[in-house]
Order: sequence, then structure tokens, then C-alpha cells
Amino acid sequence: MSAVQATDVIGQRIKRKEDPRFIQGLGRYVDDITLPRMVYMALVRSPYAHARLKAIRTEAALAMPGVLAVITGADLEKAGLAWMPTLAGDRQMVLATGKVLFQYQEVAAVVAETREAAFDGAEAVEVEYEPLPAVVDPFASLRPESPLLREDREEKTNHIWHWEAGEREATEAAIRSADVVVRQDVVFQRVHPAPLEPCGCVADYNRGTGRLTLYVTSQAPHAHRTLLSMVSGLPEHMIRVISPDVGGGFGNKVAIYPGYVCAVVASLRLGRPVKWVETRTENLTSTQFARDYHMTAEIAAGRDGRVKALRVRALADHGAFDAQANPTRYPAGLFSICTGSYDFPTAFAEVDAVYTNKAPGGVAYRCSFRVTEASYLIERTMDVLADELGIDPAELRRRNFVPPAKFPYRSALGWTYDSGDYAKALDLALETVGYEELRREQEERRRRGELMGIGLSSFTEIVGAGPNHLFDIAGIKMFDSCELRVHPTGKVLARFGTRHQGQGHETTFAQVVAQELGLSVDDVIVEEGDTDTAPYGLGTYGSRSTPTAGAAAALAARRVREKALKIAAHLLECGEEDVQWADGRFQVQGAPARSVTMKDVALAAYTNPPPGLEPGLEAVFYYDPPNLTFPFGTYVCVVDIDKGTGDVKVRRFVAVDDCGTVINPMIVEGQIHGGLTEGFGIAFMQEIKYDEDGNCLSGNFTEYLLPTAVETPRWETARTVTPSPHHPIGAKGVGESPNVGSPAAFVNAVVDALSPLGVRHIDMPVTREKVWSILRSHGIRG
Amino acid sequence: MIPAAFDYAAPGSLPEAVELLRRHGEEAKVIAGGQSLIPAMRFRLARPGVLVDIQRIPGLDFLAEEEGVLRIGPLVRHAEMEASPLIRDRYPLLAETASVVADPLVRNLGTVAGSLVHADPAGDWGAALLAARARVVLTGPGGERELALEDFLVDTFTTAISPDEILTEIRVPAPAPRSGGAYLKIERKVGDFATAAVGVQVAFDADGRCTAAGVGLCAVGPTSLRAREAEAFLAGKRFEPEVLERAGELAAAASSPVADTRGSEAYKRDMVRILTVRALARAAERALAA
Amino acid sequence: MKRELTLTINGQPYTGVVEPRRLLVHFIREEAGLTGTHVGCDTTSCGACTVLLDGRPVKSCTLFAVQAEGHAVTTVEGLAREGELHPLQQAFWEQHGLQCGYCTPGMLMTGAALLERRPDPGEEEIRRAISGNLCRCTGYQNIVRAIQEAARAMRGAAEPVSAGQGAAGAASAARGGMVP
Amino acid sequence: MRFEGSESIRRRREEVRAFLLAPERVGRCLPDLQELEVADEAHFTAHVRVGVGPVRGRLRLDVALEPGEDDAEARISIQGSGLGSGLTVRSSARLTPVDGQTEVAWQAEASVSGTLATVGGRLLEGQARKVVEQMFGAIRRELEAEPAGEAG
Repeated sequence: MSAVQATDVIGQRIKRKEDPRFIQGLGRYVDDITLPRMVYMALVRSPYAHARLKAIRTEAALAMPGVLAVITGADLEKAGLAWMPTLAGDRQMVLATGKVLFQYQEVAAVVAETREAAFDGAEAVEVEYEPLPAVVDPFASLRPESPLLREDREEKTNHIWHWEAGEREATEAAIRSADVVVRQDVVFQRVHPAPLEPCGCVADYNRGTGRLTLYVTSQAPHAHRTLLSMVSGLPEHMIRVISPDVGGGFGNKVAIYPGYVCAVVASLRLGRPVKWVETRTENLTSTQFARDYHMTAEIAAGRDGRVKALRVRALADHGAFDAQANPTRYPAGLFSICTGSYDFPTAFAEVDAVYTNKAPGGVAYRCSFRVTEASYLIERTMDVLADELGIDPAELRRRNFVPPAKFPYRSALGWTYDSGDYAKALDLALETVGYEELRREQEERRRRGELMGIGLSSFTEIVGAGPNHLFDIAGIKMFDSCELRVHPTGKVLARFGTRHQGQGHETTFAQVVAQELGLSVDDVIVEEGDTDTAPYGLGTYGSRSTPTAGAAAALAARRVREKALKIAAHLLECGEEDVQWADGRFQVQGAPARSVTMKDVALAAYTNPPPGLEPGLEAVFYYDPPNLTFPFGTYVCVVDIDKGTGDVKVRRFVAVDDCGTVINPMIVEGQIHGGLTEGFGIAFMQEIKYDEDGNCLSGNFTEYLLPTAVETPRWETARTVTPSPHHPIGAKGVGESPNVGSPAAFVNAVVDALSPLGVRHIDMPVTREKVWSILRSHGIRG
Repeated sequence: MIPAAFDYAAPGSLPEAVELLRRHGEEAKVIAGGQSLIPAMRFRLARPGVLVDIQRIPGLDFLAEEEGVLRIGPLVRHAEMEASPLIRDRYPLLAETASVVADPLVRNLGTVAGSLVHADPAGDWGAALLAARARVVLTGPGGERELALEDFLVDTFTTAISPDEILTEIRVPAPAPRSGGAYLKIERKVGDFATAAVGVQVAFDADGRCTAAGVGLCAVGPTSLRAREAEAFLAGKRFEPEVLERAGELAAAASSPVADTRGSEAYKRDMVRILTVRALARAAERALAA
Repeated sequence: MKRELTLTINGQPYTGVVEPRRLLVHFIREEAGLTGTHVGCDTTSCGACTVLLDGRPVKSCTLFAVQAEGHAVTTVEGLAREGELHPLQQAFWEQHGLQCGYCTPGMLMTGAALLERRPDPGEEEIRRAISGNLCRCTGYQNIVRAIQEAARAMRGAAEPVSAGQGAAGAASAARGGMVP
Repeated sequence: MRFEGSESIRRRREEVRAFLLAPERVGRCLPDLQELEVADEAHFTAHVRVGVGPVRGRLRLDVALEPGEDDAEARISIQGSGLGSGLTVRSSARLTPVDGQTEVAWQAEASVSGTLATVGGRLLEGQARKVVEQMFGAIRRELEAEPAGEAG
């Protein structure tokens, strides 16, 4: 690798430091870990969505060759471990007792000498069930005649919580008196993050040291350590959580799953390392899903298209347990970002949550908490308004954008947007795609009876949770951290409380540190994921790493620099006040030729520290962000529809993103490609479906459809840069914008193509059959 | 997931393989490419006691046209059908089918014969080879027997093969002059089974009138289906738009799809219509361009 | 029921005593200890387990180890030669063709096999060729770019050695082949 | 899944109904029966073989026979397990005398849970229908093979 000049490290397209191991097959993921005397665990799961457990017979399984132990809910109950707390303040069964509440719920764990024997043993466990009627529809769950699902709770209802924000009366009044009100029901279907690596762990309890080491697929290793300590009763210092390379997370690896707890229990019981790696079916049917929001939006507006008020209602289906990973104060996450990029004078939003006999969740899938639902809803409904008023959707958006002069902007639902220039991103997107020309082409095609659509989305995100006076998970404040150790030779070890899963932290955080310390990226090594060595942090999700840990990196480095300046003054034989940091060096003011580098200082810190100054050169910084960051952008999608089959072809997709200061444009672009592809999959094919009996119909990759290279459109990306005023380097976070912003662009394009038929909305996934049935119902035979 | 335990045998000759099947009866299962069988075994839905691997038997991968018949050996993989210049030049219906079976990696192992024996109504080869009027040769303890493919395909996942027989050859009549074929498939994404698919093989006389038509339907019935009324209707006709439209309607009427996650009955039936019209047009273009 | 089995992986023999039901991918990962080949699903859908069997990319989760006996298996660990990255590995790095890295070994094997067969594939052809390999991170665009760049590099390397390029050029041309 | 059908049986209604309430007799009519244990006068457990193409296995069926609302009805409920799955079938038969024969109009509602439902979806409906059809077909054959009037 060639050395990169210190002064221009941020903003450089630098090849990733993590790649050499991955491209040579030398990454180390959880399933790659093999320990001496390790045994395997498999889980017995319920075929029923709702059933009373009548009996579990383990004798046959225990008699199978190689089977060492079978653990049931009754066993865990004795240890007080049959239930565990969720991050949302609910509790979840580790192994079922009494009854099962969703299909594929964990019922027993079988530990055996080999993987094969564990699966054979699991098959041999006999479980007797008495099936109960399953509740699949969240609306039906609230009806009085619906069976009570959670008999363990004091509240004898399937309703979990109600949340609201904004001004109910003012919003109602505005809606009553408005020229125009549009109302749209919008379902954001249940989806699953489905990282390519499933979840798993190796639990290694050492009877000699009394310590438990848990290698686990974790986006938040420290939080997992603390919670595991709370659940298991093991003292926290006797637990070491290591999250090795993680094969994608997207929110799926934020939670603690019953399988981890069972593996820990098995290791404690057997005194041997226990490996449990779930199958894809287990992953899709039992781990954190996302969305499942059933929403209604109403926008009140004047004839001129100026919006007056927004009212939103949503029903959130959480499945059998409220296992969200939301900040405590926000049961509906940051759903109140639903006013989007628009200057609503008033707004009101409310969400009710409900239990059903489905897998528990839900997590933020490649987005900040419930932001995708909110963004999709407002961007979809703005198009409904445009259609109602006969105003071009681009023009309607422009008329209602929060203007640059209003930043920092206080939204009607209470957020303070840090910075934004929405029209600039819109303009760039329209210009790049050739909007005017496309609209002319569309008109021509419509005359010929062809179906072409153009869809826009001008989204605003809210990421980087978050300010500690507002944000905590299970009581732990949502700061993040960086610890820097500058070695005598000027090389740096940088450790973080975050845990990347492909985001490129080993490169981008090295860039931030190198920039701040005047070093080369090659001089910095980034380490994450080991709770014994990394400073405490809340982990990587919700696009929070750059806004929090990235900020901590810059500020820890500046802390190093403060001490380094004292050493530099000592080396330059002048007063501290005469030394300045410029061009990546310490220089004597007025005599820039007299300078020392960070490397010189590092050596001196260990070999020649100034008298009275502590030797060494290290710093740690725990960063409490003063505000969230608000990335934004405009996406434009162009589609053509086959009238025969209902097939939708994405012809063009232009994405203009603004994530503030860009640390590494190559990585930013990669994040955008990936997020757009997920948004595409969600818009057109991904859905976790259940039948009326609560069978999960999407429990593997033949039915949970992920786009391949063939379906995936070619992405065109561009950007504007509006730095965050409160972030030390102006960065906002980007991993999730494309997934948040794109679903509306896709659906808006399809609806636009069909709008001559009077179509105003189609729920995702937009399958060929949905389009086909609209076409046929309008007599278009193909 | 992990399959249940089984015994494995890799015979070196066909008689040896047949003898193994005879000895183990229902317990035994032939494995060639294994791309349908192994997934079913991993879910423990299939749990044969003995796998008889025929991949080590020499001489089963022939693919050649001889005396007016294309002979496809039991170890010919989808990928070989896709890449073969013979198939590409002479049998566009089969080349096109090969290119949409599962995904490219599965095609490197899965075999055409295995797919027919598996008899999944959503398998592509059944429909294509019905349109091509293929026959199959079964080899058992008593020797060989030959069946028309439509007599071989009995029901969903069920064929006329006995537990002690192996499908040892697929025979496809070589195309007549002025003939062409096409295979069109609607799938939700690459690698998916068909929502619906249609294979057609047509021949014309010098006046552009259809002399023979084969129309095979995929994933819209308990087995792969032949759209006989459409085939009969096309005979003697020029492929004018209204002729194709009518053939599409007849093919749709011949289908009996069931609703599933891929689509409703009505959608699948209408896709048969659309695909039949398009496939016939494409096949005719190929036939008449030659 | 167990049997002793020897497989040739990346030119090296590996012996294990396994049941017939041991999947090739588990033999590679556990008997041979080569963990670059991953498992991502149980329905032959994702391609994370892709290896070359006699030069052709196949899903090693849908093949029993016994079936591969006597055949040549190549895994991602066999791509680099004498410490030098395969042009495709280099191109994945240059073009940001990977993020979490989990699909990467499978993608590389499929891509490398494609380039063996087709030195100058077009974008559509590349997309079709990798359609049996799922990636959840990259959106495929940079993977396609990387395969194109590797194709260019390999064609360049395969071109006749011009004066002044010397033996190094010839050596890298000879290295172009990756199938054992 | 719902399906229905009818059988015309050359026996009197009382005979048919008596048959439908006799565990050892109904049990024998299950297709691919391997084992039958009668628990009491209304319940039995059967093990049946399942074999559809590559899918092979055994199902344990716990069957309850119930008299229904009146003389013209009989009900059969099945709770099954096997192949990583659960199976529930509730069927009822309406018995109408027609010209000395009995018209048995049956309907069944089946639900399947587990692997068969989530993975085997494409072969389920046809198979479930076939099994119920075969059962009622076998009931007709068994009844007609018995000497008439025996149960009357």
C-alpha cells in the first residue's frame, strides 16, 4: 500500500484495510471458530404458531449416540432463566414453558458431540402440543373475541402500548379547515434483514478460570455483555464477549437470542465449549424481523399545494414478544420523523403496538429506528397529494421543503434538524436524470398506450442516536467511544465500542484518526468487537457509528494532540503557546520550518517526556452527541411496465445523497449501492408472509426473495455536501439512507405509470400479479 | 441443516446400479446431480436408506444427434445443454430451457434426466420436452423399455419409473426443416421455480403453414402438461396475430394451476396465455428465418 | 457407517473419516480446516459455499463429500499463487467489490471460473453468471466492475510479451490459469 | 385448506354411521396404514407411511371419532405429527338416505404446520386432498365388502 499524505486523508478513496483477509478466505466469522472439546447444539422448535405444551419427552433423544444433554424450559425455569428481558422492556421466553406463541419458537436444546448428532437428537425429542387458534392479523388481535396471547402478563390484553407525539387538536383543526385533505392507508410489510451470515455463537465457560467467553454474531458486544450478566447472574467481569468478523447485520444482530442463552447454559452445565449456529430457516422464522407497520396518513393542504398539517396513525405488529431494540424513551422509534423534508406547521402521530402469533421483534433493518416506515409513508403520501392537486410531484416537494434558512429547524413533531439543503439535492437529481425530457417521453408513450413511470423521493433521515439526555437502551446511555494508543514508533491502535459488519470502519475510522494525527492510514489499526479490550460502546446500527464513534475518534485524537503539543513544545524548546498544529505537524508559530511530526512526538513520549509530564501517549473519548444528524437526498426512479405480465423494469435510478462530510467516497458509494438494492428488494419482492394458521411461508431463500445481480438495477449516484454543524468533522452517517429513501421512489414510479388508470397506491411488495390485476381490471389485456 | 444418515454406494456399471436398486427397493434412491434430492434430504423430508450414486458409471454423459434423434444421457447437466453448440444451433427450445433452470451453479451439477425423474410440475424440462415430443428409456433388471414422456409423467413428483429402474436416455426427435422452438418462463427472480412457463416447438411447410406444433406447460398442473387443443388448433395455420391469440387462450384453458405464493390461479392461467402467444411468435420467427 | 475419505483440495490431499452424509462444505471447513468457504442457507440458494469442482463452480452445500472423492476441488484459499493475489482478488479490493466479506469467497470462485471460460464477458453476461450467488451488501455493481477489471488485467497479462517487459510478464501470463 | 366430496354407499344410513364411529374400522381405511392402536371406543392412534416423490416418512395420527349433531352426521378429527410438522384435520360427513343407499357428503378442513407447510407447500394441497378422498373411498369399499345389515 502506498502511503497517503497526512493532510488529505479524509475524503480520499482509500482501499479498505479489511479486505485482504476477506478476499483470501481468511476472515474469521463465528462459525469458523473451533475450540478444543467443542460440542454442538441444535434447537427443537415448535411447528405450531400457538399451542399449549402438554409434554416434552427427552428419553429417546438422550439415548441417541453422541447426545450429551437436552435442555428444556422446565430446566431453565429452575435456574430462573426460562424468560429473558427484551431491549424494549418486555420479556421473551428462552425455551417455551406453558405454551408456544409463534411457529419455530425455541422449545428445547440438544447438545451433542457432533453437529449431525445434535440434529438427530433434536429430531428425537418428542413434544406433545395442543394447538390453539393462531392470531395472525394485528387488527384482529385487538378485537375482544381474539384469544389472549400473553397469559403471563398482568394486562389481559393483546395491546402492548400506545405512543403519540405532536398536537392532536391543532392538527384536527387544520385538517377540518383545509382546502384539500388526502388520506392514504399504507402497509409497510414485514421483512427480514437476512444478513448472509446467520446468527450463532460459541459459548466457552472455563471451569478453571470461572470465566465465560462468548464468541457471538453481535452488532453491540458491550451491551450484550451487560445484558448477559444481568440475565445469567454471572458477574460482568467474568464475561468476555467477542464479536469476530460479522457477515452482515442490518439490525438482525442487535438482539440477544434464546439460542445464545441456551449455549451459555449448556457450556456452564457441561464445562465444554458449545457451538450453536442457526440455520437459515431458523434465522428467517425466529430472529428479528423489521417493519410490519400498518399506517394511515392524512395531509391537509391549500390549493396552492402548501401543506398545513399531517396526521398519522399506525398499528405496529410486534409478534409474540415486544423484542424491539429501540431506545427506551421511543417505543415507536424515531417514527416522528414522518414530517420528512417538509415544513408542516403542525402534525400529530400515534402508534399502537400489538401482539400476534408471529416471530418477535422488530428491529430497525438497515435504518434508524422506524425511520424507513416514516419516510416511506410521507414520500408516498406526498405523491397522493400531488395527484389530488394535479401538481408535478417534484414541484410539490420543492414548494414544501424546509428552506435552508430555517436550519437548525424545529419540526412539528419536535426534532431539531441540524442542516439541510433539500432543493439542491432535488435539483441535482432532476438534472442528472433529465427529468423534463423524461416527462415529455412519458407523455408520448402514454399516447401510444405504453406504461412508463417516474417516481421521486426526497427523504430526510434521523440517525446517530443519540444525545444521552434522551437516548438509552436498557438504561445504558447511547454514547460511543474511541481509545487511542500511540506506540513509540508512531503507530496507532484505535479501539471502538462499535462493531462493523461490512461498513468499513477499519478504514474510515483510520482515516479520521490519521487525519487528526497527521499520520498515514497505514499507521493506524482499528480494532472492534472484544469487550476485554475495546472501550464501552453501544454498537453499530441506526447509522450511528460515524456520528458517534467517528466523532469520538476525532476527539480522542485531539485529546492525544493536546498532550502531544506539550511534548512538541519540549522538543522544539519553546513554550506551548508558541506551538501550533498545522499541515499535520507541530510548528513553531512564525517559523514553520521548525517543526516536529506526531511520529517524533510519539517517540519522545516514551523516551524523552518533558519533566513532570506523565509518559506515554494515549487517550480515550466517550462521545455524547449534542444532537442527532439528519442525512437527506432525492432519488428518482424510472420504470417501464409490461402490460402482458405486469413486469416492472427499472430503467434508471438516480440517487443524490447528502451525508455531510464524506470520509471515503468509495465506501459511501458502496453503502448506497447496497442500501438501494435492499430497498429494491423490499419494494418488489421481500416479505415475511404467514398463512392463517401462523405458518411462516417465507422461511428460506426460495420464498424470502432476495434480488440477484440479474434483477438488481444499475445505480447512478451523485451527492451534495451539507456538513453537520455539530459533528466534529461534519459527517452524518450514510449506511441507511438508501434503504430509507428508495422504497418510496420505486413505488411512486410504478404508481405514476399506472396513474392514468386512477391508481394512487399499491402496497409493497409490488409483485407482477398486483400490477397485472390492476391492468386487467381496467380491461388492459396485454 | 443436516440430512438423516444413509448408506452410500457408487456402482461402476449400470447393471451393478440396477442390482443395488433391486436389492434395496423403496429404501434406495438414485443420485445423479442431487440438486433436488439433497435439499429435500437437508430438510429431512427425503430420507433414503441408501443413495446409489450413478456419477461414477462411465459413458452416461452422451449428448449427440444420431439418425434423426437427439440422445441425452442421464448424466448430462443443464449447463452442458446450455453450452453445447449442437443444442444451441439445432434445439433453441432446449438451449433456452437450459439457461433458465435454477441458477448457473445449480446447472453445473443438476441433470436433465434427474429433473424428469423428480417430476416436479414446476420443473422446466418436463414442459420443454413434452413440447419437443421426447421419449424416455428406462433400464431395469428386465432390460430396457421406452415410454413417451407424457406417459412417464404420472402425477406430482410421481412417474412411471419402478424403484429398480434408472432413466438411461432421453430421446428427442431431431427438428424438421423450417422448425423452431422457444421457452419462456416467468419467475420471481433467478433461481426460482416458474410461476408459469411455456415451451413450444413448431414446424412449417414452404407456405408458412404450421405442420406440427408442440406446446408444453410448466407449473400449472399436477404434472407438466401438453396443451393438446392449442397444438391441434395450430396445425395447418399461418401464425397470424389472431391465430396466436386463440392458441394462447386454448393453452390457458388447458392449464389447471393452483394458487400459491407465486400467484393466483387466474394470474397463472393468464400468464400461460401471454407466454404461449409470445413463445409461438418467437419460435415461428426462428423457424421461418432459417 | 463412517468411511475414510481423501479429497484433493487446492492440489493438496485431505483425509477425513466421515459419514456419507457429510456435506462437502463441512468437509472443506472442518476436515480440511479451510474456513473461507461459507454456509449461508439451507436451500441451495445463496452460493456462499461456492467452490470449483474440476474447474466448474458448484454449491458445496449440495454435494456430499463422498461424491467429490477423486475430483479436484478448488476453494478461495487456492486462488492466490505463491503469495500473489489472483487478478480477481486484486480487482475486488480495488473496486470495493466486498463489504462484510461473507459472500466474497463464493463470488470470487464463480467470477474466476467465468473468466477462465470467457476472457471478455459483457456486463449482462457477468450478472447472469453470478446470479447463483447472493450478496446482501454491495448491490453487485462493484462486483461486476471488479470482474470486468480483472478480465482486462488478465487479458493484458495474457498478451504476448513485448520487448522490455521481460520474464515477469511471461510469468504472470502463465499464472492466469487458476484451475489445478 | 378445505375440500369436500361425496361417496354413494350401498348401505343404510345407520350402518354407515356405525362404521364411521368404530375406531378399528375407520382406522383400517387410512391410506398407507402401518400400525393401529385403538385407545377406546372413540379414539385410535395410527401410524401411516407418507411417500410423495422424494418425500418419505411416517406420520403419527391421533384420531377422534365423534357422533356429530344428529343421526345424520359423523365427525372425524385427526391430530398428526411427523416430518417436523403438525397436521390437523377436522372433517364431517353428512349422511343422507337416497334410494336405499346412503349419500355421504363429506367436507374437511386441514391445516398443516411446520416443515411440510413451510417447505413442502407446493405438494401439500393435492396430497391432503388425496388422502381424505382415499379414506372416504376406502370407507365405501370396506362397508360394501361387509355383509349388508350387520350393523343395522
